[in-house]
This record gives sequence, C-alpha cells and structure tokens, in this order.
Amino acid sequence: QTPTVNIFAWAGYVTDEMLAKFQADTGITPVFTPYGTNDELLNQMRASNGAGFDVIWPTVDRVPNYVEFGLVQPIDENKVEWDRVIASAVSGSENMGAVVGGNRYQVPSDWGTEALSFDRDQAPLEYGSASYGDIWKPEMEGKATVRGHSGLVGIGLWLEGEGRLPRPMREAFASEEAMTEVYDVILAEAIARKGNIIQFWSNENEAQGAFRVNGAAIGQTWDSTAAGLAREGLPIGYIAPKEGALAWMEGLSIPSQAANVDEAYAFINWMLTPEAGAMYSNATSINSTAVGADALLSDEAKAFFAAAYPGDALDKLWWWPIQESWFVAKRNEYQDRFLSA
Amino acid sequence: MTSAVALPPSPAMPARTPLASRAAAAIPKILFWIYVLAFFVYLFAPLVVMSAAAFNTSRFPTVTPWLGTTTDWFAQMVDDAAMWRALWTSAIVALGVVAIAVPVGTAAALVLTSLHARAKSVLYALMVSPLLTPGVVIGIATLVLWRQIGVGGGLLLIVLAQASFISAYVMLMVAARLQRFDRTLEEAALGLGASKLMVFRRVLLPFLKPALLAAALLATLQSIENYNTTLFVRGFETPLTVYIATKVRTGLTPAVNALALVMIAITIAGALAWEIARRLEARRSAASSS
Amino acid sequence: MSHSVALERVTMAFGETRAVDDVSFTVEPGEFFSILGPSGCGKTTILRMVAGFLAPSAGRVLIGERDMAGLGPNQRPTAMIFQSLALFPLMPVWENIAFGLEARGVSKEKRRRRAEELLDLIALSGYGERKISELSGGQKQRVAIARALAVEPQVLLLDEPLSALDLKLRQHMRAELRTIQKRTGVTFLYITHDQSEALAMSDRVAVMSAGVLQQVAAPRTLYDEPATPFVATFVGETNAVPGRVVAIENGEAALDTAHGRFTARAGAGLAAGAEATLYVRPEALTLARQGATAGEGAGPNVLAARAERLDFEGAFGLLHGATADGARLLAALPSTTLGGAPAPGAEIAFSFSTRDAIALPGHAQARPEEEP
Amino acid sequence: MSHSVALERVTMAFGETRAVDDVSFTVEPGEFFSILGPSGCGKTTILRMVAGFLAPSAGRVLIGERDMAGLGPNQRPTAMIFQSLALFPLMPVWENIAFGLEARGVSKEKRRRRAEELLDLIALSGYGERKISELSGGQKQRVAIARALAVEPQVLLLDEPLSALDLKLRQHMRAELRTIQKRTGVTFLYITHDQSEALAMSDRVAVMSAGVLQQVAAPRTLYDEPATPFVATFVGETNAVPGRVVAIENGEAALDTAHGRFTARAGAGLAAGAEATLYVRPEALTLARQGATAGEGAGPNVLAARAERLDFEGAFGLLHGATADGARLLAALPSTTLGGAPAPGAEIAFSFSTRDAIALPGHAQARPEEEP
Amino acid sequence: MSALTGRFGPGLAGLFLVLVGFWLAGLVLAPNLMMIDFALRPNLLPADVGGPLDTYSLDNLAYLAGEPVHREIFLKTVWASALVTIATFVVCYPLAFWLAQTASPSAASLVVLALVIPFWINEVLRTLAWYILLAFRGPLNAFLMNLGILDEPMRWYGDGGVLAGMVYAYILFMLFPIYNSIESLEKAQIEAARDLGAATWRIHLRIVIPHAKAGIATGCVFTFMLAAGSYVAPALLGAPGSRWFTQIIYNWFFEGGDWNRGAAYALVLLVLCLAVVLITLRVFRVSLTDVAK
Ligand SMILES: Nc1ncnc2c1ncn2[C@@H]1O[C@H](COP(=O)(O)OP(=O)(O)OP(=O)(O)O)[C@@H](O)[C@H]1O
Ligand SMILES: Nc1ncnc2c1ncn2[C@@H]1O[C@H](COP(=O)(O)OP(=O)(O)OP(=O)(O)O)[C@@H](O)[C@H]1O
Ligand SMILES: NCCCCNCCCN
Ligand SMILES: [Mg+2]
Ligand SMILES: [Mg+2]
Repeated sequence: QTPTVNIFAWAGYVTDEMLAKFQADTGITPVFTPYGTNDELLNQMRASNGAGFDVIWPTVDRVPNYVEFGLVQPIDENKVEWDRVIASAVSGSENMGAVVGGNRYQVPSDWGTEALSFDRDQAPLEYGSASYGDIWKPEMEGKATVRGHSGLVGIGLWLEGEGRLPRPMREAFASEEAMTEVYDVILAEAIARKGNIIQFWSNENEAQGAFRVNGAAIGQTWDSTAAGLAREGLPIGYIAPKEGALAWMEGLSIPSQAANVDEAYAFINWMLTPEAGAMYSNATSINSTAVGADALLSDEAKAFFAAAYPGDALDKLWWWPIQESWFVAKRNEYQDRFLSA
Repeated sequence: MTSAVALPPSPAMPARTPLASRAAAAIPKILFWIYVLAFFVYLFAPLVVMSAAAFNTSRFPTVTPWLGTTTDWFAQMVDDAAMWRALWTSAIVALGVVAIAVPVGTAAALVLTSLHARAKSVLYALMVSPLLTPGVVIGIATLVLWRQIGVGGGLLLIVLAQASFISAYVMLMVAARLQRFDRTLEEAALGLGASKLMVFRRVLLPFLKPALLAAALLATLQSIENYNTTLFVRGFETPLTVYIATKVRTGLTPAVNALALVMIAITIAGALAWEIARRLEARRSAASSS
Repeated sequence: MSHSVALERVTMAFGETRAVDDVSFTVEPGEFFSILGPSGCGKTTILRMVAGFLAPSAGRVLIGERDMAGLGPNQRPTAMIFQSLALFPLMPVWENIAFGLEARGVSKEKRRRRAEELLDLIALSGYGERKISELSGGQKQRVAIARALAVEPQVLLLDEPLSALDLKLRQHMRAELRTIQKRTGVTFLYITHDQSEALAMSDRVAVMSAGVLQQVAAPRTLYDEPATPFVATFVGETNAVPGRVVAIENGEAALDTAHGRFTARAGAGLAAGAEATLYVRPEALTLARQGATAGEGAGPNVLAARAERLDFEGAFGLLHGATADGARLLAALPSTTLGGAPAPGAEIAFSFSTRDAIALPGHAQARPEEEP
Repeated sequence: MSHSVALERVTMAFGETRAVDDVSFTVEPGEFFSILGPSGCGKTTILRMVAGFLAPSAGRVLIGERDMAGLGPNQRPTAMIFQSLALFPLMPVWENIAFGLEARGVSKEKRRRRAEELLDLIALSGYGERKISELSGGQKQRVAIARALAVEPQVLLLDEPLSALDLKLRQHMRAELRTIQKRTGVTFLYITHDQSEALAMSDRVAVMSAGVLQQVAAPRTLYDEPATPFVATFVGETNAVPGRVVAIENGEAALDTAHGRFTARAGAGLAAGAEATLYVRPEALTLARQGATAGEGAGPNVLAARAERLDFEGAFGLLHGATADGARLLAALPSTTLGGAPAPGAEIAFSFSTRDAIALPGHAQARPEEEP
Repeated sequence: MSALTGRFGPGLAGLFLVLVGFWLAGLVLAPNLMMIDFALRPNLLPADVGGPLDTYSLDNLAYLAGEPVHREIFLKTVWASALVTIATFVVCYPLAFWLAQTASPSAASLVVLALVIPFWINEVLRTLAWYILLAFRGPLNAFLMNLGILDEPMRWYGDGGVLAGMVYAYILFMLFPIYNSIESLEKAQIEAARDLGAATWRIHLRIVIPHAKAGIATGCVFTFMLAAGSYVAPALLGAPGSRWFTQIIYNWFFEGGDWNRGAAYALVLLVLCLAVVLITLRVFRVSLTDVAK
C-alpha cells in the first residue's frame, strides 16, 4: 500500500503543482481537503475528535485552542528540519501561540497580513494617509466589505489612532472586562456605519466575490485576496493602513489522532524547502518562512509585496495576539451582533 | 313551482353575443398561460444561467460578462480527483442509508397498520417528527449523542443521521401503498393453506415492491442531496454536497457548474428514459388487454 | 314556447370517434324524457352538450327556442344531477341546497329560508344541518334534486342518478323522482342504461346505439312496436327466430323459419321474400300441451322445444328451453301457474299469438357478447 | 359422513353486539346451501367462523363430523371465495390457481399440470399466463373458483361472490356456479343478501335476521310457506293485511280485517282470537271486475282499492293501489293482460285464492325502513 | 401488538419491532434527549467536563432570551418562513390545480418531468444557481438593464434573494401534496358548482380549497419547516441585513465554538417548528395523521 498523507489546509494553499511535486519528491500520495476559516478548521476537528487528517494548518494565535481540546499532538522536534525555517519565525512564534506548556505544537510555515484592498478607479488609496477608517467614510456607503470579527479589530485600531478607545486595543485580548469595555465602543461605531457594508466575507472566496461580482470598491481583506484579484487583471490594489496591517503567522500542526505521522513530518519538511515555499508564495502572495524561498519568487509576487508595504509598513505590522477560547466565544458574540444588526 | 325568493340572474346571464362571450371566456385562459410561462421561466432560468456559465472562460462562474467560450471547466471537473472521491463517499453513504431506511421504514409502516387508533396516532407523530425537525437539529443531536460515547463524525454518523429522517419518508411511502392493500388477499392466501411467512413473501412483499423501489430511489436522492444534517456529522468525510458547498466557500470555479450541467443532463436523460419506458409499457398493456 | 329542449342534427366527434352522430329530437315542456342505451352509446355526451360542458362539433342545441352556442354551463337555464351526485361533502345539507343561490349573491337569510322550503319539498325538513355523510343513499339523492331545483332551471338534466343505489332503493327512488317531476313541472332529461328504469318512469324514451338515435317513443310503444332490431333486443328480454318473409297482409306477416311457419305483426320496412326475424317476448309464450309439435294444436304459432331449466325467481319462474337446432328460448311463467311445470329434458311446445309477436327486417344481431 | 357442515348453537358476540345468536343448522354433503339475509344480519360472520378466521364465542362448528375448534384457516378442509374475489393481482392466472398447492409444497411441474386441468374445467384453457387484470369479470370469477377447488376442499365457502358484477353477468354466472357445483359435487355454502339469487340457485336456504336464524328450507317452501313474518316480507314482494283470527279449520284460517273477512292457509303458531297478518303475493292478486266490493263477487277474497299508478316494467306491469285506509297494495300483472288496465284513480278490486295467501301470527313488521 | 403477531407470526413481528425500536429509540429519541441534556449544560473545556463547573442550568436558553438581536432574528425567521410558505403556496396552487384537474395525462406527465429536473441536483447547487443569477454584476441585472427597465444594477441579495431561492427550493414539497389532494377531488364537484352558477374564485374558495385542506396543510407545514431550518439559502443569498436563525446556530458551532449554546438554540428552533406545525394543524382542523399522506 502506498503511503498517504491527508492534508487539511486553507483553500488555495496547496496547488495541484505542489501536490504533484510533493508526490514526485517523496513517493507519498497527498490528499488535500480545503477549509475556509480558522473556526471551521477548529470545529471540524472537534466534531471528528481530532481524527481524519495528518496535517492541519491553523493560525498560530489559535493553536492554544487546539491544545485545550486535545486536538493536536506535540511536535517531535527531532523530526523537523529546523534549519530550513527562518529563525526569527521560529522564535517569534513561541510567544504567539505555537508553544503551550513548554511543548511546541506547530512548525511556522508562512506569514501574511490583512489590510486594505481598494478599487484603483473608485477608491484610490495612498500609503501614509490610507486608514482603516477609509472603509467607513460616508462616500463608501454600500461599497465596502470586511470580515465580521476582524473588521471590528480594524475599527478598533482606527479609533485607537484617533484616541477614541478607552484602552489600547491589545488589552482587549487579555481580559474579559477589558474586552467588553473596548468592544462595546467598537460595536457601537460599527453598527452606526454598517450601511457601508455591501457584503461580509468570512473566507477567501467570499472576499474575492465581493469585489468581483458584488460591486465592492474597498475592503479589509487578506493579502491573498487582493493578489488573486489583481492576477486576473482587476484594478484592485492592496495597501497597509497607517495604523498598521494586521499580521498573522501560520504553520503546520499534527492532529492528535493522525494516522500517518511519519508522512506528516515528511510533508512539513517538504513545505520548508525553498522550492515549495516559493511555489506557495507565488500562488498565494503570502510570505513563506522557508529559508531561500524569497530568492525564487516570481516578479509578480515581488511587485505585489513591494506595493503593499511601502516605507515603514513592515515595521508597523500589528501582530494578532493569542486568542484564547473565552476571547473567541466573546468575539463571536460581538461579531454576531454586528452581522445581525 | 313557485318561489319565495325572486332570483337575480346568474352572474353572467347576459344578452351577450356568443362570440363576445367566447372572447370573454378566453381571458382567464390567457392569464393562466402567462402564469405557466412565468412559472417555467422561474423554474429554468437559474438552471440555464448556471449551465451556460460552465462554458464561460471567466474564472468566477457567471455569464456576464462573457469572456469567451471554453470547455476547459469540464476538463477540470473530470480531473478533479477530490470531486470523484466525494461522489464515491456520497454513493457509500446513500447505500448505507437505503440499507437502513428501507427495512426500517417498511417495518414502521407495517407496525402502524396493525395498531389501534390511539396508539397509532402517538406512534405516527413520533415517526413523522424527524420530518418536522430542522436538518441542522438532527445533525447536531446525532453528533452530540455519539460523541458522548466516543464516536466522532464520519461515515457511520452520516448514515445514521440521514437514516433517522429518511426512514420517515420511506414509512410514508410504504404506508400510502399499504392503504391500498386489500387485506382479504392475505386471508385468501391463509385460507389456501399458506403460512404467515409465505403470505408475507408471496403476497404482501410483491405488492409493496413498487413502493419499496420508489422509496429506495427517494432515499438515495435525499441522501445524496442532504447538506444541513450531513454538515454536522460528517467528521472528516466529504460527501458531494459538502464538497460543493466547500467549493462555494473556498474557491468556486465554473468546474462546479460543469458538474451541475452534467447532473442536469443525466436527470433529463433519466427522466426521458423513464417516461418513454412508461409509455411503451402503457401501450403494451393496452394492446394486450384489448 | 313550443318545446323545451331541441337537438338539431347534433354531432360530437372526439378525434376519430363520433360519440354522437347526427342526432335530432325535441323534448316538450314538463316532459319526463329519457335517453336509453348501452354503455358508451353517447348518452352522457348528449347531456353534457345540453348542459354546456361540451360544444357540439356540428348542429345546434336549443333550450326554450334559444340557441345555446357559446353559453357556459353557468349561463344556461339547466341544472344537472350527476351520476355520483357530486354533493359537496364539506358543506351541511342546507348549504348544498343553497349553493346555487349563494353563487347568485342571494343573502344568507333568504338562502336559509329557500333551503327550508326545498327541504320540505323533498320531505327532509330538519335535516338542514346534517353532514352529507350522515345521509342515506336515498336522502342524498333527494338533496341533489333539491340543490338542482333551487336555481329554478327550465330543464333538469339527470345522468344515471340512480345507478349507484341498491335495487330496493332504486325502485323506491324511481317513484319519488317521478312524483317530484310531476309536482314541479320541470322538464326532466333523464339518462339511463337500465331499460326497466326508462320504461317505468318516462313519458317518452329515446333509444340510442353507438351514437345513433334508434327510436323516440312512449315506453309501451318501444316495447310493443320496436322500430329496429336493436330496440327489439335491447328493450326487454325477447326470443328471436330468424326466417324469411313469405307474405304480408293486413299488417301481418307470415315467416318461414327452421321451426315452421309463423305469423306476426309486420314491422316497418318488411318486404316479402326478404330475410326477417320474428321477435316474441318471454311473457308472451305460453306452455302448449306437452309433446305438441309445430303446426299442431290450438293457436297458429307453436314452437317445439326441450325444457332445460326452471329458475324460480319469486313472482315468476323463468323456463329455459332450447329448440331442436340449439337456439335458446326463454319463457316467463307466473309463479301461480308453476304447479305442473315441465321437468328438465321434457319435450314441450310454446305457443304465442300473432299480435304478441313482431317481424322486423334482417337477421337479429347477437346480444352483447356473453362470456367466452 | 352424514353431514358436511354443522353449526351447533353457535353464538358470536363482538362486545355488546351478538352478530350471530344461537344458530344451529346442518349442511348435507354435495348440497348447494345458501344463507340469505339483509346487510349486517351476521352472514359473513358465520362464514368466517366456518373458515376459521373467527372463533365462536359459544357453540361448535363441525366439518365432516370433526370439531374445528383451534384449527386455523390453513388447517381446515374449506376454501373461501371472497366478495372481492381476492385474486392475487401480481401472479399470472395459473399461479393463482396453483397457490394452494404451492403452499403444500407441490412441485412446480405438478402445480402447472393441475392448473391446466382446472383451467379446462372452467373453460379457460390457454389463459394460464394472463395477468388477472386482463380478465373480464366473469373470467375472474371462474379463476377464483378454480383456485378454491385446487386445494380439493370438502366445503366451498362463497361470500356474495356475484355482488360486484352487473346484472346480466350476474345472471349468467348463477347458472355457471350451479353447473360447476353439480359437476364437482363439492358442498357449497353460499352467502347472499339477494333473494332472487338464493331462490334461483340453492338446494336449501337459511334465512337470517339480526343474528337469528328464521327458517331453513327449500326455495319454493320459503316462498310459499314462510315460517315467520320476517321471511314472508323479506323473501319476495308481498302485501300484508293485518287482522285477527276468527277461526282455524282444516289448515285454513279466517281473518277479520279492516277490509272484511278473508281466508288463507294457516301458518305455524296461529291461534284463534290472536292478532295475525295475512300475506299475499303481488302475482297472486288478480283484477276483479271494477267497482266490486268486499264480500261481493266470485272468489271468497276480494279486496277493494283505488288504482294509483301502473309502472310498466317490460315483462309485467306493477299496479300500485291503496286501500281505503291508505295501506298500499301491489299487484303484478302480466304485460299481455295490460290492455284494459285501470286508469289512476279508478275504483278497483283485487281477488286472490285462499291457497295463495298465508296467515302468520302477529302484526307485520314494517319492511326494512323505507326512507323517511 | 397481538394484531401484529397475529398477522405476521412471532418471527417477522419481532423483527419489525426491533427495527422500529432501533429507529425510534436509537436514532430519534436518544439524540434529541442528549441534545436537550447538552443544551442545559455550560460550554466547558474537556478537562472541566464532569467537574464542579458542569451543572445543569437554563443559562443557554436565558442567553437567547436576553440577547435582543438573536431574539429578533428568531422572530424574523419565523415570520419570514411563514412568508416563504405563503409565497410558495401562491406560486404552486394554480399549477397543482391544473395538473390535478385539467391537464391531459401526457401534458401532466411532461410537466411533472420538467418539475423534478431542478430537484435532482441538490439544494446547494440550486441555490448556487440563484446566487449566480442574482449577482450584482450578474445576468439578471444585465438583462434588466438591457431592456431599459433598470438604469443601474439592483442589489438582489438579501430578503428578496432569500425568498426567491427558498420558494424555488421548496416548490415540490408544496406542489405534490396539494396536487395529490386536489387530484382526489371528483371532477363532478367542480362541474356541479359551475353548473349551479359559481364563478371560478368561488369554486376554489368553497369547493377545491376546503377539499384540499389536508394537502395544503401538509405542503405548508413542510415548507415552513424546511424554510425555518434552511441554512444554504440565507448563507448564499442573504445580505448583511437578512440573517437567519440557522446561521446563528451554525455560528455557535463552527465559529464561536460554543456547542452547548448552539444545541440550546437548536432546541428552541425545534420547539418552534413543532409548535407552529401543531398550531397550524389545529387552526385548520387537520389531524397530524392526515399530514404527509
Ligand atoms: N372527452 C372524450 N374524449 C374522447 N372520447 C370520449 C370523450 N368522452 C366520451 N368519449 C367517447 O364517446 C363515446 C360516448 O361516451 P359517453 O360517455 O357519452 O357514453 P355513455 O352513453 O354515457 O356511456 P355510459 O353508460 O357508460 O356512461 C364513448 O366511446 C367514449 O369513449
Ligand atoms: N370484527 C367485528 N367487530 C365488531 N362488530 C362486528 C365485527 N364484524 C362484524 N361485526 C358486526 O356484526 C354484525 C354482523 O356482521 P356481518 O359482517 O356478519 O354481516 P353480513 O350479514 O355479512 O352483512 P353484509 O351483507 O353487509 O355483508 C354487524 O352488525 C357488524 O357490524
Ligand atoms: N486571523 C488570521 C487569519 C489567517 C488567514 N489565512 C488566510 C489565508 C487566506 N487565503
Ligand atoms: Mg354516461
Ligand atoms: Mg357480509
């Protein structure tokens, strides 16, 4: 029987080209199933008790949730080719959620941002003046798209910049009282301006759809969204706002009931090769953490990157804090009120 | 006969010419055909648009703007190994559902017919309750129960959750046919010396056969089509509806439309074949009985 | 108004089938007029053309001298009583009766009053609030009549309204229908395939066969003077003896048959030398002395036969016999005379009088096929 | 074996209702025995007890001298023919016929052969492969008989097997059933609510009313010598004249009635001075000269009346009349004598002979309720 | 029970009872009871389950009662489902009547054939078809603008889109029960009413609809239940302003991760559906046993 590895990953993260290359390189048959959101991944794993897949691809700030529910197993550090990973990503991920109770549960594989996508004709933006607040300007009524819960964070950063938050945004992730205090203000603002939203998105596909068929001119989306639209020739740009782009790191984890653990490590190590990293980045416009991948990037990907983060944009990245279970539950309640209002 | 009531003339008892009243009589007919036309436009417009989009080069499935005609999406659909896996999964699930729901629904219909009115209506209410339960609730309830005893979502739970309400459909179909069953046939068979088992096998079962086949078909369709319930109990399994829904959420391409078009084509072909067979059969039996 | 309903050369074709073929007749006001014929002969089709549910392919339907073309069933001065009655099961009796008034916008109070009057007429006062399902077959029948009468039609159309009832009730309702018709004076156009029903109730009967009108006449005339072999065999039981006409004289014909020479009244269109059939009713046969042969005996017409079976049926006995060449004969003998009835196998002879037999042209059609 | 079926004091109670109440009778081997009675009188219940579908609440059922208690329908030497026939619609004709043999484990080849023999018997050879739905009503009937005969029952039980057929076919099948019964010699226990059917076919008839056995006798005896008022009124049409017995002599009774004194045969249980009713059949009434009054005229029994209506019914006419006190009378007059029939309203008189009338104790029950 | 063994013998009867017992106890009752149990407990980490925090309470239900937005969505789902039901009825009734009473057999079978085609592809694809058709830059807007009916594209997604998509999805569930019940109406009833002078509307109101009541109730009950429990249509065709209660439930499970609260919400939905069904049947005097015939 041929060895197999079942990969449960973000839609669009593993292309057919990558699957073929992986199989050719390792002799292992990869089976790829896509998902659209972190929560979908988490709850799907809860529903199946952590069984069914060998590799999953959670965002680092959510890894503690998986650990709580016993859905992932500690990484056997000896089986990972650590020298293939950018060192700062490995060390940085430690405090972002990859390490829980002294055990590492995730190998970093990429990082990216959520910032402003805009229609160059209808809503042109410039670095420096562009702000999360642009989404909520009166002119953008009926033309904006955001993801429910991260849209609230964007508003928070905008209000924080204008000094209208009772506490710094980051404290909202630390305790329930702080969160309530901050989010009540954010939600009120969000509901008051909800008329700007033409469509909410929750996954890549919906985000692209907002621009492609639903008439959105501005939005808070992932980098991959704008890149995907631009690649098809749509006049969509992507730019970090002056408050700082929301940055996240992701990596590969192994579910607690994985059936093909060795193959899982083989896949993780393969993803960290420069070739695989570059293939990944070229397809998604998300940055690989594989050493040497940047050298192999396509010109297109390089250009997108340069345009997105001019000047000091990279220094001002706003990294997602860890989102504990209580936070996720509560954030969902706020999101729900926002969506339903 | 003398009448106490002076009758007003019947609504349209006019001195209209026959021609004029014929024209007036035609108006409701015209309105009705306009309605029929609208109905079928409503029924088919979405399907036509969806099918057409399978030939548009646009990566997002639409017909406006028309970026060029292509059959690439069909090729992509054929190459989509995950889709074929999903189809296979759906087939296995459907098989399991039929294997449970048909015997269970049949037994339920038979038990119902042998009960007295009061017990019957209580049991009947219980049996149709899964049909009055939202699909998501069935999925959730099943998942919650089985996780409690350590069974996670997967093929088994999909089959059980679907069978819980599809059995009710089977029960209804079998019960409907059973209502037309003439119990004296059973007595006749008994009177001729047959055992109860033989009566069941030779008289009742053959009578139920068409309903059982139809129920199996319906069960298959319901199973393949189900999304709301399956979504919660699928665990890491991906039947076709879930696959399609995932595509819709994670990267819709006209390959899905190509798939839909193929399914529509198969449906039409199947339906036509069925209709032709039915008419041939009707003609045959008409010929043989005259 | 010289007639109530008139059909003028009416034809109704369904594709290839001519369900009604060039039929003309008139019905007089206040008449109880029946259309009689076997299943599928076109009776219902005629009724539906009169009611307005069907438009004739050719010809005209007139009611009270007025051409009905283009008028729908709700615009004609007719009311129909359906074979199934078609009472509205979800309305109480009185609402059924008053439905036609409701359709004409009559106020509830007046409807209620009129319904009571009609309930009186059909002897069902006090039944107004009942459900239809709580009525017996005969009561339903009467409610259907009241419902139709409520709209004061000029013509009441009845499509085999008694056929769903059992024998006893059917006989009872015949009298009842007849009484109501006489009392209200409404023209009844009545359809049936049951000859005894048509004969017992009607002023005149139209006999149809395969879409074609055979004869329109009073019941007694149909029975005694059938115009066609079809009428002779369809209306009442009869014995048919085929033969050839040897002479016609004074309205009497002499026929040569396989069983000898017989005389009978000459029907229309009979010609000397042509093939013809003699028809004689079972009750017109009397038992001649046993052992008698043709030609012998008192009467002019004596038919030799062998007794086969005597079916005792209460009021009379049916004696089945067969002639020497195997043709069957049927004689109806009053029960009071059955004392000395012949045993099966006995040689017997039937006699009949000339005036009780009729000769019609052609050889008899076979009766609607008996089982193989 | 001295009898084929015997019921000994059989009672069947469903809760409060006694559907069958203390009934005893015996059926001889090879007899055509009918049970006749109105709907709901318990006929089917009796048949189902004989077949083994029901167990009697009290009493015994014996077949061929053997007590059947505890034996199921598949263990008794009976076969049943249902009103609906209950042919298996999904099996071809021959499998229907051979079903009982299949149940007994007979090999397919032998079954096939036996089915062919039976198809021969019922004159349907070559029909073995047909579907049931491709048969006519009478053919189905015969297949049902063959299916029942295939298991070689001692007794064939028939529950109104002809009632679903139309009149013509029903009459035809009566003769056919009778023929098959005589040919096979199997005992027939036959149920019907149609008196002319029972009278025409049976060797003996048991008349039931409301669960109680009224009389068991040959048809002619039932008609001429009814044992109870129920039998007198239920079997055949009759005219009932209530009165009081003044004398009984030589089996003849004299009754005083509202219409004068009449004589009739004395029925069982008649006592001088007691209330009694005189019954006379419509066909036993003859038209006495018009204007005659009671006591006058030739015969001893003359009944004055007013003519009301003459219903012509083909073979005979039914003359409806009413006595002075409003009781209705019915006379059946042969059609051939209808020439001088009285007009409605005419004063007439009927006469009847003593031997054609019978007096029974008590005052007549009303006939099963006519419609209110 | 004795009737069952009497008819089928102990062996078969036993088998039937086992099958029915397995279904009703194992697949219907147990999951629902467990869901109720689940709905009455707090959302805990695996480590805390069975611990001191794991107590029964009505908190999850109280949360719904105390959350105005959810309450509102809940109520909106109820009336919107009722609206879907009414719209589906209006769309289906004339066709059902025509099919059952007027159409020639061959025309009827052709139409039935046409009707089932959309229903052999699944609900997700059916809804997707509407999603494509109604898109802002989609064919419907293009068509209407070409005709000059619209100057600029309309936003179809939202309440209107959900309505169109749901009515579409449930046509057959409404049509067939009504068709079946109207078909059993004797044609002579309609002819009699017409013959007595009734106008078309009166024939429907007084004769056809009362006769078809049970079928109409069945169709309405099914449509309402399916609409209230639908997830796909509001998810795909809804807009920011047209959320459905099922989406909230889904969110508790697949976004918020609070399965207990999700179960509580599902329980409320279940109770709602059953209540609406039973009340409707009571109001229209249809017994449950007449439903789904
Ligand atoms: N709508 C129709 N289309 C085609 N043929 C029809 C139609 N209606 C009646 N026919 C045919 O016309 C002929 C006469 O039918 P009709 O119903 O008038 O007979 P009927 O005398 O009333 O018979 P029955 O006594 O059985 O009611 C039959 O052959 C019948 O099949
Ligand atoms: N299973 C039963 N439970 C209760 N009552 C019954 C049952 N079967 C018959 N009866 C009652 O017993 C009486 C006799 O019924 P049965 O069927 O024997 O009548 P029948 O003479 O065959 O009538 P029909 O001519 O209408 O068939 C009726 O009053 C009937 O209602
Ligand atoms: N909150 C973090 C989101 C991480 C998203 N990864 C997105 C990939 C989209 N194609
Ligand atoms: Mg007819
Ligand atoms: Mg009976």
